[in-house]
Amino acid sequence: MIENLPLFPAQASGLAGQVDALYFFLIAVSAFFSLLIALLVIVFAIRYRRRAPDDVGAGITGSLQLELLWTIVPFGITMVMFVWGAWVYFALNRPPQAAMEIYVVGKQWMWKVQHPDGQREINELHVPVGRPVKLLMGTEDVIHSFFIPAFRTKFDVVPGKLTTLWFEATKPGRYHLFCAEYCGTKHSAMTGWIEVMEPAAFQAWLSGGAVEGSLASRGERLFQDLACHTCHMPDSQGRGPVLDGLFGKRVQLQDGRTVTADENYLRESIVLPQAKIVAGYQPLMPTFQGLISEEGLLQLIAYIKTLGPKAPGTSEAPEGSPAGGRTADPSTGSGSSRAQSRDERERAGVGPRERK
Amino acid sequence: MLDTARTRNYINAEYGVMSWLLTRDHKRIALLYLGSITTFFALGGLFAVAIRLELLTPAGDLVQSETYNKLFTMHGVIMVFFFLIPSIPATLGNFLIPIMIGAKDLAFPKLNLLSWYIYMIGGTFTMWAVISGGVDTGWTFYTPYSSAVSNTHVVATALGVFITGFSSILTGLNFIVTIHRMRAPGMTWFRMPLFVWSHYATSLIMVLGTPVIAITVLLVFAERVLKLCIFDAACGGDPVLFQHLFWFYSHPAVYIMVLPGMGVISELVAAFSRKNVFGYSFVAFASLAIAVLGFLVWGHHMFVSSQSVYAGMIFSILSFMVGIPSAVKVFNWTATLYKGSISWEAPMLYAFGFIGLFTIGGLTGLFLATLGLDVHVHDTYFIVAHFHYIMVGGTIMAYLGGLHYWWPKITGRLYPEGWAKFAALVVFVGFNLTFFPQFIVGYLGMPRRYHAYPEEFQVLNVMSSAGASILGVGYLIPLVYFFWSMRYGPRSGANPWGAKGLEWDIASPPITENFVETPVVTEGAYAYTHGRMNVV
Amino acid sequence: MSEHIVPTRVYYLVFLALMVGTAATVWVAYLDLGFANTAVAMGIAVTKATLVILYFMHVKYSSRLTWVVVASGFIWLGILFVLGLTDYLSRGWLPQPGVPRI
Amino acid sequence: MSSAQTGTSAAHAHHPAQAHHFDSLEQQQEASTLGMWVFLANEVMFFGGLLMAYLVYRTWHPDAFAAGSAHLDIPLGAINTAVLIFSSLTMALAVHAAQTSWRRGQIVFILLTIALGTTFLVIKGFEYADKFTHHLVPGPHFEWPDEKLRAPVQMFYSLYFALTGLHALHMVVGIGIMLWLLWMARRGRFSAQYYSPVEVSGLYWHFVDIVWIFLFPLLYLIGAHVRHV
Repeated sequence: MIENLPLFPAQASGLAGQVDALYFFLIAVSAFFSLLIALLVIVFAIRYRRRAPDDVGAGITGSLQLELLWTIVPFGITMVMFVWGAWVYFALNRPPQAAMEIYVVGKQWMWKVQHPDGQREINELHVPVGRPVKLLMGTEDVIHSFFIPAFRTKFDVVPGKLTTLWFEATKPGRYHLFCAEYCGTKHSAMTGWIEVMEPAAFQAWLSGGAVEGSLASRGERLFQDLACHTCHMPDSQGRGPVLDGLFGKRVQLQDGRTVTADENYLRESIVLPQAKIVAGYQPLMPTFQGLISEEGLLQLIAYIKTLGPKAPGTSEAPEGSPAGGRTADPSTGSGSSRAQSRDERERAGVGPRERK
Repeated sequence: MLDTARTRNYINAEYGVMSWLLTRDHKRIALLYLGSITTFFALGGLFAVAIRLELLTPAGDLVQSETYNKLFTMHGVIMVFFFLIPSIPATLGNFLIPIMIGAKDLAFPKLNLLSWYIYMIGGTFTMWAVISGGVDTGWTFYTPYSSAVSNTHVVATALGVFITGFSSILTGLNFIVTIHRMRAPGMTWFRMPLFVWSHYATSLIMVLGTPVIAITVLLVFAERVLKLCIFDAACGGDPVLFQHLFWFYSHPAVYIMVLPGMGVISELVAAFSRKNVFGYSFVAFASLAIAVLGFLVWGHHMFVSSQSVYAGMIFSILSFMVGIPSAVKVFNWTATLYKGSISWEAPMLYAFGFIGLFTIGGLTGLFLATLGLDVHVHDTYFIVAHFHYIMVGGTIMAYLGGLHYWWPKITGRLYPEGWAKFAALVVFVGFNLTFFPQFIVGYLGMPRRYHAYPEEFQVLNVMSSAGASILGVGYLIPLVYFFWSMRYGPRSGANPWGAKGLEWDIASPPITENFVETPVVTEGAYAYTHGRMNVV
Repeated sequence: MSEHIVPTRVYYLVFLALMVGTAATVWVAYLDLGFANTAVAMGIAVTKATLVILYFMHVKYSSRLTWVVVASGFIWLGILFVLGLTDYLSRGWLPQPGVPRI
Repeated sequence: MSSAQTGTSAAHAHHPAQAHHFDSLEQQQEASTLGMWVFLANEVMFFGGLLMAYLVYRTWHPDAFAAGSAHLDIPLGAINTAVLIFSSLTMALAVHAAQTSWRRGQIVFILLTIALGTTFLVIKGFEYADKFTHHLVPGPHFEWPDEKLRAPVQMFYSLYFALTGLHALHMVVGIGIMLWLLWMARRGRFSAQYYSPVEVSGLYWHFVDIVWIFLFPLLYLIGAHVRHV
């Protein structure tokens, strides 16, 4: 029976220990106060039990000192919880720069995973141990939530935007993946496994299996298929803004605002191009809402992220490596860097049909 | 039927079904509510039984996923909107507030009756949704699932919730005006029982919060039926906006459910310790503080929803703030026991249970306000356990305690004390066995609303289901002896507990006008001893 | 009822002010003041609403309790707007180490 | 709480409108006024939820909302604003007539209020009809020449119809209340001693006016300068 009665989840990520420390602190505080209250109630209830039917209690009305005490002490303790909790929360929300990127799409009722090198998985995610992994996540339909108890982290995937979640697995093994936000009939079947592997085994896994081409190369194919390249030219001759070197930069908008060209900006600019018009350009771009699947969007974004700033004098053949100066770009992780090197090898591969 | 003593009272004042259906007497309306909410509680309880049965085994083998999803949705909708929110205010509050402040009735008796009819119409819509196939969105109605995807009876349920909201608004309005305008001569604010204070705070939330959920479910309805674009990301909308609007009401709604319970506990602790509530004014203002601060914390339901992390920080710190007045209340109740004259009658046992369980429920709320920790426990069984500790361990304990305490006043009869003590014990044991394992299984990572779950969670789930069956028995016992006591219970007399309060100065059951003469109040509530002294 | 009876002259004056306000808000709407357009439009609307509340609805002559109820309605509206907008206005502020901010 | 039971139930004659559970007519009238104010605070939040949505989306899609707004008829909106303000004046005068026991004044001003309220709804009806003919009603038949802006403009019109529709619904209810007041006034129910139904209904009517005072600039005017420069 006892082996079937786990009391504590596996601890398999860098931040899990921090979350657990916070948890134990709160348990200690809670246990102390619950027992204190329970003890006082029991002691008073017995010690001062009614001995004669017409007894009355003592004429005590209150005490300002005590009220202050039990206002200030809980306040102090909760502020400790707040600061500590916020600290951990920020850590959970800020992926390290070197994180490898994996793209996840939730849909009723499965998790579809795309690795930068092109491997795809459903309801499974293979990651190496000891390396930060950043998931860039979207959804095709309703809200889901990507939840890995062993890593003590989860994040919702929300229609209309991309969200991120990161972790660094510390122990090889197989861990539960759950959808934590109710998403319809088979919500409880939208589960899977996180397979944490030793780096060597992970490399072996990456190179095994049929691969259709890296994510970025599939994005590039989509970029051509959708004729994005007719307006977004690598030089400023096009009708649309230059995308090379765009990712991570500040963009001046027509209405005077400045935004950072992050993944959500790219996504929105494809789906709702009118929302943010780049200064100096006409609002000409049609919306691609409904024309590209969420996975396709992620591929396009992966592609655009690989477009480094154009090095002066480099010739830009249509099929040429768009990665000209990308090593100088600090904004992309090493994960997509390798994607780039595989890019040309996989170019011949047939891209998946992305139109609905 | 109920009491048919020779003396005239509100029960035997008139006879016949119509005398009840058209009554404007707040006490009779309270009984109408008592009957209806008990029915809804039983129904919601049946859904809970089905849920716990399904979760006995890891595989989803008792019912289909569709059915299971409908079960927990209907359990949530009925328990929240049709039982917990009206429970104490519409029954005990309705019955007692005018009496406690020395008034003949609520300020707007017809509106009070209308509130009950609105509640019943809302209930009918929801029941129609249940009977015609159910709804599977979860009681939270998150878009876009509710507005675009689910093909169940979302519209009828949303309309039911919308309509019932107005019942709640009008009840709150009635209470606020009554408390402001109908107090007897000498009944100053700081002579009012804390039960009235907590209902005043509750009414504020009802009036200022409920309209927001009303418009929100109306927008879901409009999106589904009229094809408006409000939360749909395809129109450039934000599904997270729905969550903001939903929780703007639904978090304060938690305080609608628990504040009246706190008021009951203040009365019980004072009456069965025969003592002033310690720090009366702190407890009174804590109610108001909870009502106001409760509106500032809704974003703690959205820490992983893609809400801004800075908004998350603000909501987190404010959530800790709202914990403090709750802590103040618990400490004050405990201090009230000190040097009291404590008797261990059934209502007091429920009060003890409330204090313990509410403490655990409140403290585990801190886990959820803590940003870094909530990321892990959000949407797991940890949260399920937490809010059941507040709502079942808190509100229902207080409701049962209050019902026992005022039962002699309502019916003029005593319930069987031995059975009542036994039932209180059964409820306490059953409750803890049901919900404590859920904290553990939640931290292990079992998500809520799961029809099937991994095998390693089974033992804890079996414990939970076993507890639920004990809890169910614990609720059935009072149902039986309350009915029994209406006919066979010994007559109680005006004040069986030797308690203070205007309600104990009048006959049991009271006459229709409550008071023969308008009382003039000369003392504060809980004046068991006349001398004043402070604890050192 | 022992309530203050407002002379009708006050009602006509307030009516006049409201009409002027309406004309002004339409007129201003056609001028290009940049961001100030919204501010002016809302300013005029708030002024008009205040006039209606104070005079037509007699709040100027009412008890403190009425003032509190009126104020609480708007304070709660403020809570909804302000706390709601803390989310919308601060999204994307968190510097992501992978994305340089300039 | 021990309390002396002293007799306060006075022997003096009650006003026929006084309900049994109030000690005096004054207490009753104060209660109804407070009740209406509390109800209006609740109404503020009812519109508040929608206004919150409007606020968020207007900042998200300023251009689309301006474009959608450009198809609203500013002159009609302005006329309607004036009509409603005028009706608020007649309502205030009706309350005044009740306070001064001027029965004829009550009837005239309530009738005027009803007429102005109906005028508002008729003009609004013409505006709605125009939106129907131009396929600006959200849903499958929604059309917008600029395909790129279609989605957010549809959202603008969703909020437009939700806000103005809810407002119009309040107007309809208000006119219903006015008809009831008219009936009561004709029977001479209101006087300087008892006029709280008129006053309380007036509060409601003015509130509906205030909602429109905000809706008019929000929906019609903001962004109007862009298309005229």
